[in-house]
Amino acid sequence: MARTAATTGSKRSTSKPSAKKPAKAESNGNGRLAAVEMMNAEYQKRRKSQIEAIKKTDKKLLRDMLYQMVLGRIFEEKAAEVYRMGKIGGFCHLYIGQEAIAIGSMMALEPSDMVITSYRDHVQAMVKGITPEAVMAELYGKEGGCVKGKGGSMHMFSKEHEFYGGHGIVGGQIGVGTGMAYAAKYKESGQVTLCYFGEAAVNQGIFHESLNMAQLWKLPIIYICENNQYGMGTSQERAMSTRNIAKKAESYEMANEFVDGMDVMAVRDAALRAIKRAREESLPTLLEVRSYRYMGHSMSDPGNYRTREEIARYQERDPIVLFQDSLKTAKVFTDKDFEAIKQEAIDATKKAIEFAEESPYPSESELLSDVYA
Amino acid sequence: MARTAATTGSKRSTSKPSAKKPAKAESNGNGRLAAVEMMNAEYQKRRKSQIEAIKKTDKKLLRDMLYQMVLGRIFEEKAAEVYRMGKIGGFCHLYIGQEAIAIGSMMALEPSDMVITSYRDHVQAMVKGITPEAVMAELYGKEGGCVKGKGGSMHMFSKEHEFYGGHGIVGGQIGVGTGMAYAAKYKESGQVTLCYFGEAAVNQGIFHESLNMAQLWKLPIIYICENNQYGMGTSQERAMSTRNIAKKAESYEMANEFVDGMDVMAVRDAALRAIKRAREESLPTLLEVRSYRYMGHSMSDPGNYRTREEIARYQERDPIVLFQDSLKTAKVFTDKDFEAIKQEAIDATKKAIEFAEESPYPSESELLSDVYA
Amino acid sequence: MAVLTIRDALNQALREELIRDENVFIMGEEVAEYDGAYKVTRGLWKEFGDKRVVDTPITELGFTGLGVGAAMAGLRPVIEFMTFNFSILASDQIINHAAKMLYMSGGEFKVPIVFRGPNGSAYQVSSQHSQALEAMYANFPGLKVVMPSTAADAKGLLKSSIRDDNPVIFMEQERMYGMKSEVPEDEDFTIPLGVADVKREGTDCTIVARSMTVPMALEAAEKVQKEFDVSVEVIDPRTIKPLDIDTIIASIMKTNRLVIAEESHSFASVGAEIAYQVMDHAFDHLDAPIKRVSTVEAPMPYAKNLEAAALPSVDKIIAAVKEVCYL
Amino acid sequence: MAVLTIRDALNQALREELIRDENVFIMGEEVAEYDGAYKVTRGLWKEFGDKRVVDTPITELGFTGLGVGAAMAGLRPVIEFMTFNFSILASDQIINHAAKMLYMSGGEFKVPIVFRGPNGSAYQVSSQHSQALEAMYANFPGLKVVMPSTAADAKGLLKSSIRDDNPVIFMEQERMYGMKSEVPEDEDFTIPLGVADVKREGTDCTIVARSMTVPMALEAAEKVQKEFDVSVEVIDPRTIKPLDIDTIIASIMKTNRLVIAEESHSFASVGAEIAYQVMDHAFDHLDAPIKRVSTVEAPMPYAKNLEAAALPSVDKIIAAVKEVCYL
Ligand SMILES: Cc1ncc(C[n+]2csc(CCOP(=O)(O)OP(=O)(O)O)c2C)c(N)n1
Ligand SMILES: Cc1ncc(C[n+]2csc(CCOP(=O)(O)OP(=O)(O)O)c2C)c(N)n1
Ligand SMILES: [Mg+2]
Ligand SMILES: [Mg+2]
Repeated sequence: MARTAATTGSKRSTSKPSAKKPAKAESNGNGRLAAVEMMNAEYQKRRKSQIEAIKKTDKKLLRDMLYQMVLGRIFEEKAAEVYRMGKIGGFCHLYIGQEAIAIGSMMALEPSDMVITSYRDHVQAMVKGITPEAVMAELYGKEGGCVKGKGGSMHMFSKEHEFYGGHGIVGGQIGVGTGMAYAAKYKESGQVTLCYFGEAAVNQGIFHESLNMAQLWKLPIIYICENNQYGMGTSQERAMSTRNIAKKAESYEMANEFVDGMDVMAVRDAALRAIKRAREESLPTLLEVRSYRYMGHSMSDPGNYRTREEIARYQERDPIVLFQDSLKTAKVFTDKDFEAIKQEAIDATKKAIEFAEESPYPSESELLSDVYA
Repeated sequence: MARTAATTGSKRSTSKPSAKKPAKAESNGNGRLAAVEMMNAEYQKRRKSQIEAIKKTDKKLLRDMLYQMVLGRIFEEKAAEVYRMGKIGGFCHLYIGQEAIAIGSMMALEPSDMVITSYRDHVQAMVKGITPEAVMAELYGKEGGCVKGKGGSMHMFSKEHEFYGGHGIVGGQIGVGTGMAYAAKYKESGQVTLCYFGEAAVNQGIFHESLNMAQLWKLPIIYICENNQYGMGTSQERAMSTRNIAKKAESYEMANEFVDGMDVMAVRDAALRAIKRAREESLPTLLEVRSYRYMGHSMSDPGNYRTREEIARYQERDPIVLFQDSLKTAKVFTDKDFEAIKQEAIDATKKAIEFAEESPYPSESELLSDVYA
Repeated sequence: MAVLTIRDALNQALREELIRDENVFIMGEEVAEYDGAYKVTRGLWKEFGDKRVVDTPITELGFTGLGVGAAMAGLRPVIEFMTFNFSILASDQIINHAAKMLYMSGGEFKVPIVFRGPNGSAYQVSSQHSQALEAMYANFPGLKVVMPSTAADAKGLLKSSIRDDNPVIFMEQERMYGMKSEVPEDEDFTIPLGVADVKREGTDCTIVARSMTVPMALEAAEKVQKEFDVSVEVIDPRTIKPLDIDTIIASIMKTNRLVIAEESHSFASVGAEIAYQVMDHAFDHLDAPIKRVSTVEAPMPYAKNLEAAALPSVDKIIAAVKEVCYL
Repeated sequence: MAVLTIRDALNQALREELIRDENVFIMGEEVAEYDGAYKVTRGLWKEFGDKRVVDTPITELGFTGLGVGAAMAGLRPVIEFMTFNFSILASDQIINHAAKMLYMSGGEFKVPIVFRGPNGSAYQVSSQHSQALEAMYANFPGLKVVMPSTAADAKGLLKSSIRDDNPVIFMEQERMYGMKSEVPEDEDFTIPLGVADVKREGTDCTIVARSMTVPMALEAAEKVQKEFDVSVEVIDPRTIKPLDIDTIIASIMKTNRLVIAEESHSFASVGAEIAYQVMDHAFDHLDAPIKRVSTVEAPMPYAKNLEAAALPSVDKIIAAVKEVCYL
């Protein structure tokens, strides 16, 4: 399991990122470690700009953001633990390492805004307002789950919180999300839609079809490509003829931005710009947010397709470590605050587990309900 | 029916294209006539370069090219005529106005190269070597048709001539064509694949999926987008968020070129470059060839979505007129030659009709054959 | 009552529902400015404008997904497939998304959407354009499947489908768009989904037909009445899913013989399902094996004579009736 | 004979065919470097390299289309769908292209291609990942559909499928990959498509089962033998299309009773088709209505207890046998 800031305290926060020279231009084939080097080199720059951004941001919000990131981390680590104990079945895709994306972008939304994502949906669900209890109970397949145990890990939903799922077909939610934005524009509701998907989903036809319609019809949507650099065991280079995903938006004359997904404030910044464009001009944006997933693709993935070294190098640049680092340097929070936040997250996760354990299995009458409205 | 060079003799060849100033930049909405103006302005330039190209080209080939263009025109006009008499059923999509694309590109191929296209396939089928008789009999749904009357207008095929159809699902052949190129590379056969589709097919997901794979795996294929500016009654601007189709190749880092589809020599030139790239470097190319269809989308389309004026303006810049004009100016052929070529095409078409009329309907035993190999 | 073509009845239904509920909109290829490839949406774009009647790019998967999302977010899209053949490209959004959304969201998100368009063969449009796909969609729980055969049914069922809170596959037939029959003029005339209609009463044999085979079955019934004095009951389930098996069973109880006529291929067809259910519920009432008349097990050929031979026909239905009646 | 898991038997078949014919190649998501999501292709990339075992982008429609074109141009692609649920995205290329190519080209272009992967439920993978789709594909002429239930069948049928000149839908079952049984060691061991196998002989009742329900049916047969002294014959058609109805009819002639067990949904299922054909051919030999055991008519729920309740089971099959035997 990824042992990072949230679980090991902030001692990592003082470790210096190694300052090797960036390797030569990323080659299209074996560019994996070269890419790491690049991020490595960018790390220092990122810290500086993150500190600047922090200084301009409300302290309460910063605390909430950090809390959600830490909760996301600890919740997922716990999920992994109980999965291994057999409490959770099926597929279980964890978000560890990518927290800056969901938190950076979703916490720039209004509550009435809409969100849709893939099967890697636990953290998005919680940030949108579904309780950790309801998410954990769903993982357990219990009645108290946010969808009564019918969906499981991949299918969290909540109408109340404008959370549209939780989808298992790679790329499918890109079409559905486009329709959510279509409805918002139709109803003139002022809602913005965030639509998340992995970089491997970009190769699906529905990405192309949706972006064309979104630009043609000027829909208020932000397509957020969570580029964690792998689709299961396949690195981006082995599946895509270009590394530059943001630029694909130009095929549609769509606004786009490449964002560092290890820097929660950078994500927030880009999201704010895109949300403004959507809300005020009813225009779509494609954000490519480069990040990294620490765990296997799902709980059943042994992860032989990448080296421990590669993972470790990214973990040194962990988004929570970086954020805590910056918050400390900016003198917004102290180690004590971090401990308190962490404890809160641990408590919330514990409560979630207790709730899930105690929640009953769904009644068999549920089997045939909700087939038709 | 479009009355153009082939049917009216070469008298139009002396008419001067009107030399209005190009209208202001094509707008994304009502840019129809603006686009006509652009082409108008380009016409003079095109003539000059076409004459240059003609001078460098073998006379026999030039004659073949002109013959195929004229045959394509006359054959299709005849098809329209007999369709109206009820001799042909189903859908019937004619190629009138677009001849320069098929002839310019396909006549740059080796016979062993492969071709695949959409339902608008009569002319491609003939250029690849299927006889006018076999195509016409297929339109009649007769035993003597190239696929025994089983396919009809949309589904011409010939293994002998490496003609892979004739496909009715918009965009479907882009995937299939990619596989043909894959096989050529796999077998190291040296074959190049030309894959044709309309501009409206570009919006299908399979375009995106195929181009990514073709570039990723370096396949020897040329994707030829026949941009006749309409998909049925929908102009490109109403269906696509950008006018620039060639540029979409950049999403895949693929070579691409925009070509004037009224200029058969320009098409040939671009095709030769792309074929070389495919044959020598095993690399794909996207060609956007801008053209215009004179007739309705199919024989049942009343065509109310565009003005007579718009059509007439394109007809003034007819690819056959232009080519004959240039051939004459370059002193390669005379009006007499044009008459002879036209007569040949008329005779070939007549023969085709006679053959089709006389060919019997397929035997009922064909109903259940060819379901399984 | 007005006498309308099926095309105009559908058009009226769409128009009335567009007026009744501002969340209803129509989307598809050529539905707006072109008035619909088969003119079912004629005049609607002119009357309701760009917002309510929307031309799409050729992007079946994409605009179907868009419809699903719009429905989740409160609209009531009516998505036209130019023909259902092209819906296959969109089937992931229909089967994996629309059909499962309510269930996998534990009842949180309804998907009130109609997918409509012509299904089955037209006139010599060959194999990729001639498929009757009801079996494919009816196999998936979460979807409703409707197939009208008269103008009144077309209108009443389409209005019900648009008002229904579930994804509905609404299948028309191009060969039938011009057929005329009486339609009630009441603006709130609807026909509930899931109720079969006895199109002709009879006592000796039941034909269950749908869509294009209904007029064929009626003609066959007249002919066997005249020629063999056999009284045929013709039942049109109208809704394939949910299927009103009770009406069919009630008929079998009376006639003890069943012919099923369908335009689709036969293997694992809706006809097979009806046969199974009849046997399950009325095994002891069947005096002969059930006979099915379907399109032959081959892709649709282009040639006129082969196409005719491939499709169900009045003659084939008569032959099947004779067979089950041991004539 | 070697005792192999179904997974290893499939792997052997692939390996042998890769060796036998250089035009065979395997393509799909994670089939190469990752050794296959379910390890069916384990070791093949290492042994045969990038050319013969190819990882694809997540682009189901695209790589299926690519496979169709490659097959037309002389290769013999084996396309793996990580699961058949994802094949729905590719169904246009399967149904509108692969299945119709030979016919609409008047016999000019064969499409020798195999589409394989797990079909049906796994363990709590919820509604979008648990579908048994054989009815959908079997409805279309031009496709063959194969569903093995033992290691030997898996191997022999996969080899035949790869050698077949038609598009073959080859459906495995994730829950069965680890099941072991004997497999002949002969490298040219194949099992012809279209031949059913009597997995257990019996005299009182026939169960037709396929894929995952075959072991269930065998267990049910043992139990009813012991408990009720009822002798059950279990038939596995192995190939759904073409369907070896003769072997099934022959069994009915003997037992006069039929239960069909299938993992798919029931409506317009392959089970419905088998029931129809049996009734058509052996109406007078049936002593009781045919009973079908299928997955319930709901999307697959995630919760363990609900999933178990949704699926066919040994108990449900026993109940059906008792019903047709009037026990
Ligand atoms: C259509 C489809 N194909 C394949 C799969 C199996 N699958 C699930 S996730 C995944 C990888 C997706 O990668 P990416 O889009 O980068 O998202 P990530 O998992 O990295 O967040 C694959 C192949 C699927 N669920 N749906
Ligand atoms: C998947 C699919 N959707 C819709 C259609 C109906 N249709 C046939 S051709 C066509 C327009 C295609 O336009 P374009 O790609 O520009 O080619 P063109 O006809 O102009 O040559 C449409 C909508 C179809 N055949 N297939
Ligand atoms: Mg990824
Ligand atoms: Mg076009």
